[in-house]
Amino acid sequence: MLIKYIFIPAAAAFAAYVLNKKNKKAGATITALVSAYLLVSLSLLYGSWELSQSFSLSLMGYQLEFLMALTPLSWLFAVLTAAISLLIAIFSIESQADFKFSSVFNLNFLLVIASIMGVFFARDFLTLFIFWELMTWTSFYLISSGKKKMAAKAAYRYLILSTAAAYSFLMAVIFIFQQTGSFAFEPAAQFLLNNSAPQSILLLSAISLPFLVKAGIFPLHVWVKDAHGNAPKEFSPFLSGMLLKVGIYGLIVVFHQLSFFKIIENTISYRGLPLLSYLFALLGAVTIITGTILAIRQEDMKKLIAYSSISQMGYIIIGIAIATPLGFTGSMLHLMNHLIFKSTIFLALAAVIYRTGTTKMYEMGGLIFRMPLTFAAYLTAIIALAGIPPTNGFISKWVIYQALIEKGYLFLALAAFFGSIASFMYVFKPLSTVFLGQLKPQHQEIKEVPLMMKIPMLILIGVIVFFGVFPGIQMNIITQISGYLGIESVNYSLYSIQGAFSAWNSLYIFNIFTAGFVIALLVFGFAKKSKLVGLLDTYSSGEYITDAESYHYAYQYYRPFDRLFDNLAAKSLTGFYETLTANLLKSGESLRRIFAGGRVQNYALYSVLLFVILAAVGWII
Amino acid sequence: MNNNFVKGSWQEILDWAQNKSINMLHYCTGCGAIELPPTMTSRYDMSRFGIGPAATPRQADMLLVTGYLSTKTLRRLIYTYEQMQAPKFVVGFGSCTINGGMYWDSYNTIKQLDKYLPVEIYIAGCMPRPEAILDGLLKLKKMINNGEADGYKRYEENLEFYHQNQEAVLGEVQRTQ
Amino acid sequence: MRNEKELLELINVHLDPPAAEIKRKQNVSVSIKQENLIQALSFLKSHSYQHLSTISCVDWLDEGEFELVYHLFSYDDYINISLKTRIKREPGVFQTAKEIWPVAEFYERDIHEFFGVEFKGNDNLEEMILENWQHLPPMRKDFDTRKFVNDNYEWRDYNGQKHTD
Amino acid sequence: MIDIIYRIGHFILITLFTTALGLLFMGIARKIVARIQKRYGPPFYQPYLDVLKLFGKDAITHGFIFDFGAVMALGGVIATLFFIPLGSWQLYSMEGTVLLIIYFLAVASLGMAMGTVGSGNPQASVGISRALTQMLGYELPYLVILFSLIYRYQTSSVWGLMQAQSGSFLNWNLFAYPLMALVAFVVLIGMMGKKPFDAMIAPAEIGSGPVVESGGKYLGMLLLQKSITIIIELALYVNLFLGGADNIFSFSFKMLIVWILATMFGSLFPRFRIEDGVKFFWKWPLGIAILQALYIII
Repeated sequence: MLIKYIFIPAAAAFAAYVLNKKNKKAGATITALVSAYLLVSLSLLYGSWELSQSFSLSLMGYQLEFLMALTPLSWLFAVLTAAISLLIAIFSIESQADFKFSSVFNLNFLLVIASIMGVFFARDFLTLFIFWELMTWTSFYLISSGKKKMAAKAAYRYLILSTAAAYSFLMAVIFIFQQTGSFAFEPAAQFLLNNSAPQSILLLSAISLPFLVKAGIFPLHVWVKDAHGNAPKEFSPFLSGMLLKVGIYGLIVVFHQLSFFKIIENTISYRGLPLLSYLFALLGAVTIITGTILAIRQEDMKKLIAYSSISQMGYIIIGIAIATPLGFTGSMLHLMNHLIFKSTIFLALAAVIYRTGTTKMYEMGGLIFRMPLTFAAYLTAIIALAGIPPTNGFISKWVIYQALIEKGYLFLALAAFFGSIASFMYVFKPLSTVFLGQLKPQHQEIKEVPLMMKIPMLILIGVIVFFGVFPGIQMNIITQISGYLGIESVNYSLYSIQGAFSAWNSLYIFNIFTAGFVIALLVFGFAKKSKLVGLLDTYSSGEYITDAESYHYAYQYYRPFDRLFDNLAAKSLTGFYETLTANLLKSGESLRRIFAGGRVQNYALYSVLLFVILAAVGWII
Repeated sequence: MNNNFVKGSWQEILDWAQNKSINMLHYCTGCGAIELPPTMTSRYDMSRFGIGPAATPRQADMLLVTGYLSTKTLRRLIYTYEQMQAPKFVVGFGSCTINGGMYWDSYNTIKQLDKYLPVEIYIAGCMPRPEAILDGLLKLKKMINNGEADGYKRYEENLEFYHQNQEAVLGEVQRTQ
Repeated sequence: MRNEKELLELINVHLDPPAAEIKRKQNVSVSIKQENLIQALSFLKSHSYQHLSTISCVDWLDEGEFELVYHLFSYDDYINISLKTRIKREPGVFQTAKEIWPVAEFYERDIHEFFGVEFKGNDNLEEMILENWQHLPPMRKDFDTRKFVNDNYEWRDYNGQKHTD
Repeated sequence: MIDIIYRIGHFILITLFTTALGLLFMGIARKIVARIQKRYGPPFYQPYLDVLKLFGKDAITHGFIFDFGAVMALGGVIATLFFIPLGSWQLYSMEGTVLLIIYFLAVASLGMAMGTVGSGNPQASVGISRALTQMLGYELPYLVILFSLIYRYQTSSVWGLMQAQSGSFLNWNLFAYPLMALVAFVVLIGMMGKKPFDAMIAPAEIGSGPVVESGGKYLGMLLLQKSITIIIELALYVNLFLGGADNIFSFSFKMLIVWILATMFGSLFPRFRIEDGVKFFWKWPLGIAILQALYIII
């Protein structure tokens, strides 16, 4: 009975749309209820991996079969989706009170959830494609309903990349269908294994293109920044936390279930890793470095965190590509942890945006004295993101490092180190400029967000620390997944994970951490009490400060560092795509004049013609 | 052993530490600043007495006013002094801080520093030589050790007197203390 | 590239100054009527005297006049010109030169602060160096510094002997 | 129960000893710098007096984040301390992998950064921005060195790396991989913020950067934090390159020698601009470290 997980959110979507017209809070409440139901009911399914479902349909002489099944991998992703959408929905009950498009938002949000569930349960290409497209389109509408003008343009960039990738996917799938007569995964994997290796690799590359776009891997990362930066503030956590990971899910399917790794197993290799895998991991490394450098330059906090998402995806890609037990474990851990702490960051920022109405970092400052809980959420999340113990982010990064050092992949490790150390820089920027520093006069009256928005942040803070101490809980499901995919599993206990060279005990770490703090607190407490003074009473070379605004260091925070990369950033990839798009539009415009002349019927005719040609090409191949 | 005795001897220990470790904020508006480099560097080396420079008033124990003070700089000096943390000591340096020195009839330099801030010790001279500076600082150290350098307490007690004098020459003064 | 004599010639022909002389090498002093001054400044600026070094002021108390001196310099000729003009001490109002040199705004502010000269057209004449100054501008000749100091500051008492005695 | 008391006693003993040792090292460094500049210099026990004085002074705070930052800075380094083998003292050093220590040190830096920026002083922010940029400069070569050491000896615990060098002193990494030791030494100077890598504190320019608003006990705590940090960094260097030691005295002696050398080098150079410092680190130390790592993995 897997279809209900798709059907219920989809049905609820329309209910939410209708009811939300009456009451602004109804839509988000319904979303929360549906996600809660999904979460509970999916959690109860843990372990029943034989669950599957199929429908068949006869169309134009073809017997089409829609297959769905519950695997450990899809269970994990589905549960994560349900959990994160539950938190977001709770958060958005209050925060959407002033949002103009909240009905459409909830409609689309529930549809995205439904389609993502479909993607995860799909066991054949056709189901996968249908739900994938549904997901792309609904999330496109969600992104474009952001408040800013740029949102539409950003959404178009996202859409164009996704559509182009989807076509390549479709071509490859139709080709495989021609050969095997089935859309299901298993026959396709068999066929690809027995086929000539270059052709299989080409087909699989075409199939994985949409996943690469979705995951924001290096040359295709251009949509991520604008889409994240401009999406509605409540959707950004989902976009960064979950939608990017759907791409990773697809890649895991391609690599392991469509036997990409088996095909390239015996090709030329570097340090025991097939060269293609290594190149793919290098792509991940480049993604880390580009994302990091661009994140440091940003002045808009949502875009900054969006770039940070790009760079964190690089870690996951590296781990999956090297495909050692440790690497796979590390990247699955990082996937979960990134979901957790990145949603926390985006929720905290959403809370800030909810109160201040801006995303520019230099327009804020000193919010810690007004929104302490939001600050605490952000702080915990960035500690995790920077990989500092005792949080979950440290554990996953540590495992990935172990995997890289074990095999001696120097350059991948170098990129990983770079991304990790530089992440201090970019996560500290919003901390320093938004939460610390001088409080702006126009923000004097700001209050902490309402209770319904605090709850998700509090839960996420707890989860970050909890998984930082008990990584074994996450390891249970990861072991099941690696068993299912045929990867060796890693030794672990509730508190520790056995790395390549050594293990460590997170309970010890937590205790020692506490001990250190207690000693420091004692030193602090026994010393003289200090006097509280205002923020404006600071050292200013004897000059009186009256204007908090000009005494806040926020704009171009890392200028010396940025200067190092000014040349590189000038030749940005976005510029390249922009020129390409402009040229394409120009030629498209002239073509339109010649053929269509602006009449709708002509467009219809051409699309039919295109379809016929595509079908013919498919037939001939 | 009663409580006062413990408190008293603890204060003595602190005074002793304070006299051995003085961080100096040199407020170099006047020409006296030029005598400080030789005092600090290899010829005279004040650091052997535990006296060193501080970067900001928050870290400083001693405010060294090197030379004349116009009314405009006096305002900044008061602000700086109020930003310092007790125990804190003011040292007037050069004749200008004592009686105006060669600017005795200038319309905008103050004549007596101790009317505006509690001065522990003056170092006379125009300019005082490094030997004189060191001598003055050693006297200050002795005063601190004996618990006699209590300018910051006097400032607290006679706050009204100092504020009146300051406002007489400056008009309104923004305050943190 | 002109020398001093050629410059003097140029000035005599075009500006009609009451007095002009070569003070020494690379230094020319020109007196000019106050109504011609702005025009003279823009004339000289267009003839390579592009640098306004400063504006100074002299208080001629007995004659009841302020003398404003505009110090110009040319990077082509390497000559300083001191362009002098006299204005009445009362009411002490003159034209601003900030349309020609924006930096003049700053010098005029300084002169206003210390001599009390008003510059029409310059709306940024607030205090720069002094703070809360309520008295006569301190650089004027009729400002009695000694009296001001006696009134406003207290002398240190050396056993009954005042410092000033 | 006895075990827990023993543990806590050990915690406190190690903390006290390290703090005292770190302050002593700071005093010795001041003396050395003075002698290089032909001065007499303050007595070697000057830092103790400074700390005592600072804890006796009044202090101001700019709100709870200022307090929390100071506690986090000190607590972070104290916690890191327990993971490092100090001669024969091995509290949790079996658990501590090198990477863990590096990241633990970041807790302290984060705490200090947060607290001082929380004071609302832009000079603190400038200092922190510089410090973080510079950290990116020196951590990269350091992590590459750790990469090659871990790969070479197939263990990532400091204890294991130390044991791998036991036997003759020719087994020390200082002699086995002299280039690597040199790079680590340069990195050490950068880590400790000595010249030429001290643009983040620049007293005359940005009022000592991060500590601009810290007075009284806050400065005292940061001084303690600094002293412990020095010991941690030196201990890491001694353990990784000088073969560690089997008792605390010879261990301290080795640390002292490294510290004196670092101080001497540090007092010779003028200051790098931030981006030049980063460029330097990425050019020479990182280049040499990568070459060395390639030599080891191939």
